[in-house]
This record gives sequence, C-alpha cells and structure tokens, in this order.
Amino acid sequence: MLKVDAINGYYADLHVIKDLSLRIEKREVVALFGPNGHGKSTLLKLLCGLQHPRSGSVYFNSEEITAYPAHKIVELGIAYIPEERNLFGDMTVMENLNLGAYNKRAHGSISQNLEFVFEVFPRLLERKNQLTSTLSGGESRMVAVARGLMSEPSLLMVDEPSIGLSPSLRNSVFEALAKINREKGITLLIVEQEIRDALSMANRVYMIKKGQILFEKPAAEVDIDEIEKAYF
Amino acid sequence: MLETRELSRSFGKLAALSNVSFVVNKGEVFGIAGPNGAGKSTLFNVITGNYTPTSGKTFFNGQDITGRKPYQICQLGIGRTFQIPTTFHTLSVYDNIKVGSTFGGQTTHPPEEILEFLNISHLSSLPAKNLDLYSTKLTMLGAVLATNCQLLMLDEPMAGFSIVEINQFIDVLKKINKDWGVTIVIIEHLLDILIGLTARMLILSNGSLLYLGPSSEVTKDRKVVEVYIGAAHKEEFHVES
Amino acid sequence: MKKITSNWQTAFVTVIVIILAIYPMLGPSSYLKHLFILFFIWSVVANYWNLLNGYVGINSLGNIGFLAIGGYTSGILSLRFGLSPLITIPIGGLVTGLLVTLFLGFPALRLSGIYIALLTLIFADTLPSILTQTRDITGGGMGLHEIPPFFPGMEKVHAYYICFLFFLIAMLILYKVIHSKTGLAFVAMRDSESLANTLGINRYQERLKVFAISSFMTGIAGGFYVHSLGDISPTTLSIEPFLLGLAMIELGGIGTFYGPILGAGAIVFGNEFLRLAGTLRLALLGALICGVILFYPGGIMQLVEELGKRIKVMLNRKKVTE
Amino acid sequence: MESFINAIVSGLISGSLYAAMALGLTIIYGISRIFNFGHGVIALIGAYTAWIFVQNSKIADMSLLLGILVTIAFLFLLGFLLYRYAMNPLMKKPNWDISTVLFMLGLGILLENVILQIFGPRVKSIPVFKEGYIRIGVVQINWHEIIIIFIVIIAIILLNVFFKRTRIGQAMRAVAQSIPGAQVVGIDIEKIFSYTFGLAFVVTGISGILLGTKYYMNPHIGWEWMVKGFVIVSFGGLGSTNGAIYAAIILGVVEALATLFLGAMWVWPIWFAIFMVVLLIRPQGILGGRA
Repeated sequence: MLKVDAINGYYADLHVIKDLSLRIEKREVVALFGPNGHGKSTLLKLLCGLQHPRSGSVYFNSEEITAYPAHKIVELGIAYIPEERNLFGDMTVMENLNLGAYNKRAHGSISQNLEFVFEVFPRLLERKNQLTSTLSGGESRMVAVARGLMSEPSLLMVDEPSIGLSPSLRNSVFEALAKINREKGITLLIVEQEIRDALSMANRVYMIKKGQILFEKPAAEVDIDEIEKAYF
Repeated sequence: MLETRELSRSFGKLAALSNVSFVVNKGEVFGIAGPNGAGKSTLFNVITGNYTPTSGKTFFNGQDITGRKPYQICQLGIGRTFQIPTTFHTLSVYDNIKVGSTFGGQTTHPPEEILEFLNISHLSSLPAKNLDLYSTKLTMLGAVLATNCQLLMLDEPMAGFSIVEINQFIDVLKKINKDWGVTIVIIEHLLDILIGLTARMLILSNGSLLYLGPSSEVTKDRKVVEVYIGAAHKEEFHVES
Repeated sequence: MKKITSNWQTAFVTVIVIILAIYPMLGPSSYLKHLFILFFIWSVVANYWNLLNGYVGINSLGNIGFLAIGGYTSGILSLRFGLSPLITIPIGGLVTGLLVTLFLGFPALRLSGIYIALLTLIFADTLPSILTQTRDITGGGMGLHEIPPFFPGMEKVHAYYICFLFFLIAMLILYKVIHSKTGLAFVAMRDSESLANTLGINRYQERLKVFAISSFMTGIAGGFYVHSLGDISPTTLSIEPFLLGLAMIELGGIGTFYGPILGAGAIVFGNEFLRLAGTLRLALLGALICGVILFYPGGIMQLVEELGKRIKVMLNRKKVTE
Repeated sequence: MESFINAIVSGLISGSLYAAMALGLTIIYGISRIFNFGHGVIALIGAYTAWIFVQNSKIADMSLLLGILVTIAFLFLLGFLLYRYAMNPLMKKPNWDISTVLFMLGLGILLENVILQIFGPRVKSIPVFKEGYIRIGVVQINWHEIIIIFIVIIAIILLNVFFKRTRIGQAMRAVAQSIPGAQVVGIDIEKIFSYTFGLAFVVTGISGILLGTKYYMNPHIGWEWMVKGFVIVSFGGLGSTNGAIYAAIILGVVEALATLFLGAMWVWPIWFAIFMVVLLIRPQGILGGRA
C-alpha cells in the first residue's frame, strides 16, 4: 500500500532521515519505535506532504506521491494525526470534525463517519458544541484522532497518540485505534513511546535509530530487550 | 550553584513543568533526560529567562534570578546552547565568537583563546553558514563559552552526531569542565551517554520530576524504565513473549 | 582573496570620491550641481533609513517625517530668529532625535513587526495637519521660503562642497556604527534573535540607540536640505518623497552599505528622465519597487556582486590558461 | 442638545462606513497575516469602476447594480491573481512581512497613478441611492444614509454566514487558526489565501463604492481612507472582524463629536492620540487576542 524508497529528510539543517526505506501492507498495523530526536516525527511529516524529502521516493498504491502537497495526499486517503494536535481552537468540536471531512473523497460518508466517531468517542458527542480550546488534553487528543478519521482515510498515521494521557484515557485511545483497524479496515502506522501498548496491537514493528531502520520484525518476534538496548 | 524551587510553567491549560526542584553543585556535570514533551527544554527556557515561570523560583549562587531577561542571565554567568544548531549564519566563526566575548559580561574570553581551546582556529574566517553540523555546534558552544559563563547549559548538544563526533564532543565537554572549572547541565536523550558523562541526573516526565539521583542507578529505577520503555509490567511481558 | 577584493573596493571608492571632488571644477551647469546636492542628501536619508529597515529590521515608514522635522526646525530657527545654520542644523538634528525617540522610539520599539510600520507611517501622516495648524510659525500649506543659505552670498558650488562633505562624514559615521559593537549586535540579532539574547545582547537598548542615531542624522540631513535649497513645504511629506526614498533602498539593495547610495544616484538622476513620462512617473516608480521586490530582491548590489563574481571567474580562467 | 444628537447619528453613519472599509483589511490580516498597504487604492478601484457605470445617470438605477456586479468580479479576480503571482512567492521568503508591505505600497501607488491617468485629478462622486430624508424627532436622516447602514449590516451578516456556514469560509477560519491543522485535513492553503484576497478585495471595493456615494473621491483619497482603516483595525485588534466594527463605530462617533466641539482639524490628532494610547496600553487592540 505504502512504499518508501531511500528517502532523505531534514529538520532545520539537521539530516534526520537517512536513506530510509519501508513498506506498509493493506490492513496492517505497523508500529514505529525509536528514541526521540531520531526522526520518527519527521518521517511522518515527509509521508504526509507537510515536508518533502530531498531525495528518494514515496509510493501510495503504486502512485508516486513524493512531491505532492499535503492536501493532495489527504485526498488520496492518507490521514496524519500530528503529535501537536493542531486543532482549530476557536471552533467547536463539531466544526473541527466537519473540517476533517474537507476533502472531496470524504463528502459522501460524513454522516456515517460522524456516527462511527461518536461511537468510538462518546465523550465527544457530549462536547460537540464546545470550543476545542476549552477541552482537556485527553479530549483534544480524541478530537485530533476523530478529525483524522473524518477524512475517510485508507491509511492513518498517528504520531504519539498516548502522549500526555492518563493510563485509562491511553487505553481508550488504543482501543479506539484497534477498533478502527478491525471494523473499518483502515491501515495504521503508529509512532509511539508506549511500546507495550503499541506492540500489543501491531502486526509489524520498525525500529528507527539515527534516521535509519535498525531492524524490522513481525511484532510477535520482537524481544523487548532488543528495543530497550536501542533506546538506552 | 544553581537551585530551582518548585518551578512551574503552564501554557494555557497544559502544565509543561510542575514543581520541579533540584540543586546543581559547583563543578559538577549534571544530566537531564526524559521523553519528548517532558518539559526539558521548557525547564531550560524558564531558567535562562526565555519564559517566566508560572510559579517557583530560581537561584544562582544564592541570588534570586527568577524573571530576569535572557541577556541579564547571561551577564550573571549562565550560558546556554540550543537544541537546533543556531549560529549567526552570515558572520564568520570568529565574529560569532566575538559576539559572545563582546556582550557577555564584565570579564570575557578573547575569541582567539576560544578558537584555540576548541581547536577550530582553522575555521576562523569561514562564514558560519558554510559549516558542517559538528563545527556549527562547536561554534555555538564557542560563542557561549566566550561569555565566560560559570554554568553552561546544553540542550541536546549531540543530536545528529555520529559516534565519532559524540566521543570527540564528550572530550571537549570534559575539558571545559576540568580545565576551566565550568559547571555543566546537559540535556541528552541517550541515557548511556548521559550515564557515562554525569555523576547525577534528573529525569522529567510530563513536566514533573521522576528521578533525581546518582546516574549509575538510573536504569535500576522502576519508574524510569516504565517511562522510557513503556513496559509497565516488564516481567509479565517477558513471560508473554 | 578577501584582501584583494577589499583593496579593489577601497581603490574604487577613492577614485569615485576624487571624481566627485574635482567635478564642480569642470564647470557643470548649475542644474547638474543641484542634482548632485540632492543626490548627496538623499544618499544620507536613504542610507540611514536602510540602517533601520535593512540592517536592524525596525520597519520604519516615517523617515521622511524625520527629514521634515529636522528641516523645519533648522529653517524656522534661522529664518525667524536669525541664527546661523551652523547652530540651527545640529539643533534640528537634536530636536528630531529627541522628539522621535520620545514619541516613537520608546513606544514603537516595544512593539513588533507590523505595528512599528503602522505607527511610524501614521506619525508621518499626522505631521501635515500639525503644519497647517501652526501656520504662523511653519508657514502652513505654503511652507517656508527664502531660508538663509549656509552663509551669506553662498553659490551653488559652495552648497555642493558643503553637502559633499556632509555626505562623506555621514557615510563615515554610518560605517563606524555598522562596524561598532552595536552593529555587531544587530547582525547577530538579525541572524538569530534568541542566540543573540543568550549571549548578553540587550535588544531594546540596542534598538533604541540605532533609532536615535537614524532620526538624528536624518534630521541633520533635513537641515542641509533646507539651507542648500532655500525652501521646504508640506509637499516634503507627500507620497512622492516617501516613495523615492523607498525606491532608493529597494533598487539599490536593502541591507547593504553601498546599495542605497547607488539607489539614490539611480533615482535622483533617473527621476529626471522619468519626468519625460509626465504624470506616469510615480506609477513607474511604484512598478519599479514591485518589480525589484518580486524579481530581483537584491537590487543593484546583487547585480554588482554577480558581475564581480563573473569577472573573478574570468580572471581565474585567464590565469589557468596562462 | 439637538446638534449633539445629530452629531451622534452622523457619527454612527460614518462609523458604519468606516467599518465596511476596515473589514477587507482585517479579513486579509486575520487569515493570512499579510498587512495590505495597498488597501486604499483597492477601495478606490471599486469606487471608480462603479462610477464608470453611473456617470451618465442622475440617480442610480440598474446601471449601478450592473456596475457593482462588474466591480465584484473584477476585484475578486485582481485579489486572486495578486495573491497567486505576487504574494505567494513573497510569502515563502524569510522577510515576507516587510516585503509584502513594501510590495503592496508600491502597487498601491502604481494603481493610484494609473487611476489618475485614466480618470484625471478632478473630484468625482457617485450619485446617491435615493434622494430625500426622513425626520425622527429632532434627528434628520437622509434616505441614502439609511440605505448605506442597511447595506453595511447586510454585508456583515452575509460575511458571518459565509465564515460560519460555507465550506470555503470555514476553511478560511481554519487556516487562520492553524496552518498545519488546515494542511492535515486537506485544505489547499494557497488556494484559500487566494480566495481570501479575492473576497477581501471585493468587500473593500464595495466599501469604496459606499464611500464614493457619501463623500467625494479623487485619485489620492484612497491613501486617507487607508490610514483611517489602519487606525481602526489597530484599535479593534488586528485580524478581529468584530473588533474592527466596534472600533469603527467608536471612532466615527468620536470624529463627529470632535468636529462638533473642537473643530474638524482636531479629528486626526485625536485619532492619532487614541491610536498611540491603544498601542501602548493594549497592543493587541480592544478585542484582538491573537496578535
């Protein structure tokens, strides 16, 4: 579904992604681990068109999307949920969700998607007329994920969904993600520090260090010691 | 030498830093670690006056420096570097360092001395924008050292370095600490590097203090392991796999 | 390599200065001398404006107002009180520097970006209505006429040399400012504000200093303007001089030392050709500013640099073949 | 007392005109953070384009409506193309804030002088919508002014509906609040900025037509309109639409009262003083929160 071929990416003047290649198959859940500052977030930004690689190529369903602007990539069915959330603070939850379905591809299924989103996050239904700037951290995170889902993606990339969340909220976010994959067949790429949670739902794992893939394995074969070693 | 008392800072509703207290002793190399968004850079920014704390105080050599402006903090003898390699890109390496020695405070080091000390005299006339990453960071460090700081605060100085460069840089830091007697506070992600470099360290998580103590014992701390690996039940997990 | 280029530069500048010094002796028309006087004064105005906009990043749109304050002050003092321009010009500069620093500098420099542009522009826009309300002193809409020259019986050629000398001194001062501690602070702040603050630079204080210098020198230039030309009126504050000044900076090369001088030359002399375009002159100036910003933001200095590089490459090639 | 009430009423009328004029400025700044220093001449283009259509008729009829429609189409296109081919490349450069300011200044003067070439320096005015007046107690109001206020209110309501209800309007608000957020949901931000310029130019042009019916116009008056607009949006808070409306009405009334009690020449110094005080005490304006 997604194929990344030897891309190089920069953050400011730092060369953070070095000749990195990876692939994601349809309906998979892929977890991306690695120490902070080693290029995970930059990689996601390169894939969703917020930044562009200086070399290498990215293919989505065998269409080359390397140089596509972000809005075009959303239209193709890749949704990206940034760690910073980037919600529209002066708008209500409902307005944020509606804007999630801004691209043409999502128009037809707005009502089904809304229904699904409220089923996954009942909390948001209660808060639908509240301005997002007044929400708590966990609720904002839910809006970010829900807004991503509204774009009717076939591939959803989530950057650190659990950051700053309490254990129970963290669980509900991961459950929601699992449900999205199970029920809607949406492919997931998850960047996460909470290795245990992410590992429990992933099919495959990429370990990234210094901008390169350290190893790639089916989740079932991953030894936690290996990951720990890479982190420390 | 440096002391913070219950330092807190929030951005709107988000508490980036809550009640962080610690002491850095004269002459030591002190480490700070923690996951992304844990508040490490915020802590630096609050100490160096880029942000004002929501509550709490900072003391330097017994003097309350809370709320001072960055340039005043510098002139008191606290220097810092940035996570993103920052130089004055249109100026030469020499002039970059000259800025530090011109504005840094009463007694400063002449640029020549710094160039010599960091072994970058050969780059002296090169514009900073033409430097590679390693030299860029050395130039930034040199400019800060030129202010004759007694306390040097480094924000992930080795991000993006190769193993060789990391080792070189560590030698430079040791020299600064030993030969010049500069106290160092360093933020670093990679714990093994930090453990080798520092005697004591502080680990932040979600803006609050998670660990404060000897660096050698940090990997034995259950909470630290949890936060870094995310394996709340590490043993259980081993059984599963 | 660097030594050689700077030697070339010094030699070039020396030759130009000598030519400008000899030129009046070749008996040019009074009109040409008049244009050169304008060129000298405008060079100073444009360069001290560029000091704010180009070097320091204080987006001032009020510098023509500074010129007018200096010019009116000196003109009024000499015309109404019979004081010698030797005294009134520095007083004009001081009054400008003080007024501007007090009313604009202190508030404006606490603000950021666009607010400074707004405040300085609206400040300059308020001056004409002050002039019309102080008709008894300032001459209102008619302005001041027959302002005494630098000394009784002054001829155009004297004015030429006086303004030339002023131009040289002003440029020398500017050069000193740029290469002083303050200048270093500004290049540093332009490249990275946060690192500059971390290295002990007090942004507000340095900005205030430069704002005072720019307004003082522009006020002095206003004095030289009125005493060499003999009159000043609210048209100084109209859109045209404002546009001319901006065009000089943009066309010459914003943020460079020689750029505004080249720009002043091009505009002062080119403006005469532009008079052929009649009322379309201002439209052409506007188009020129837009074109330069959009397509050639480095201005004439960029052209000079590119030419210099090409010549260097050619010289090197010659050496290789030899 | 009678003159006091009349002053208040005329202040409200000119205030609503100023509000219309400031709207275009604040829309562009609020969404794109570009400060349009060519604002005055855009209003002027609107006024002159409309004038072409009505110069021969005594009282505005269908030709004025046609003129307004053509003006709208023309200004939308101008704004759209201007963003695409001039602002967009400048926005990608590091000192975009001042280079866009200087560019729009240059363009404003270019267009002002083109207008001067085409229409000459003589003062013109657009005929009023409806002659006559009504009397309410001591207050006498022209029908024309009632129509102007009506148009301004309708325009503000329409704009509100546009920003709240339509897809593009929502996208504009989204871009104003978070550019990365907008990109992530698939908004083409360059397109939205182009539409923003188009829309703001249309609003500005219409305000120019209204100003042209109430006051005289010449090729240089745009400058004066613009500087007044600057004070209004700074007072109201850069980028805040509601702030601009309140500020315009307050300043309109202040202007009328200052004229009544002190004389017309004091109006501008008082505006300037208010501007200075606002900047010193509350640089983000009365309602602005995000400047």
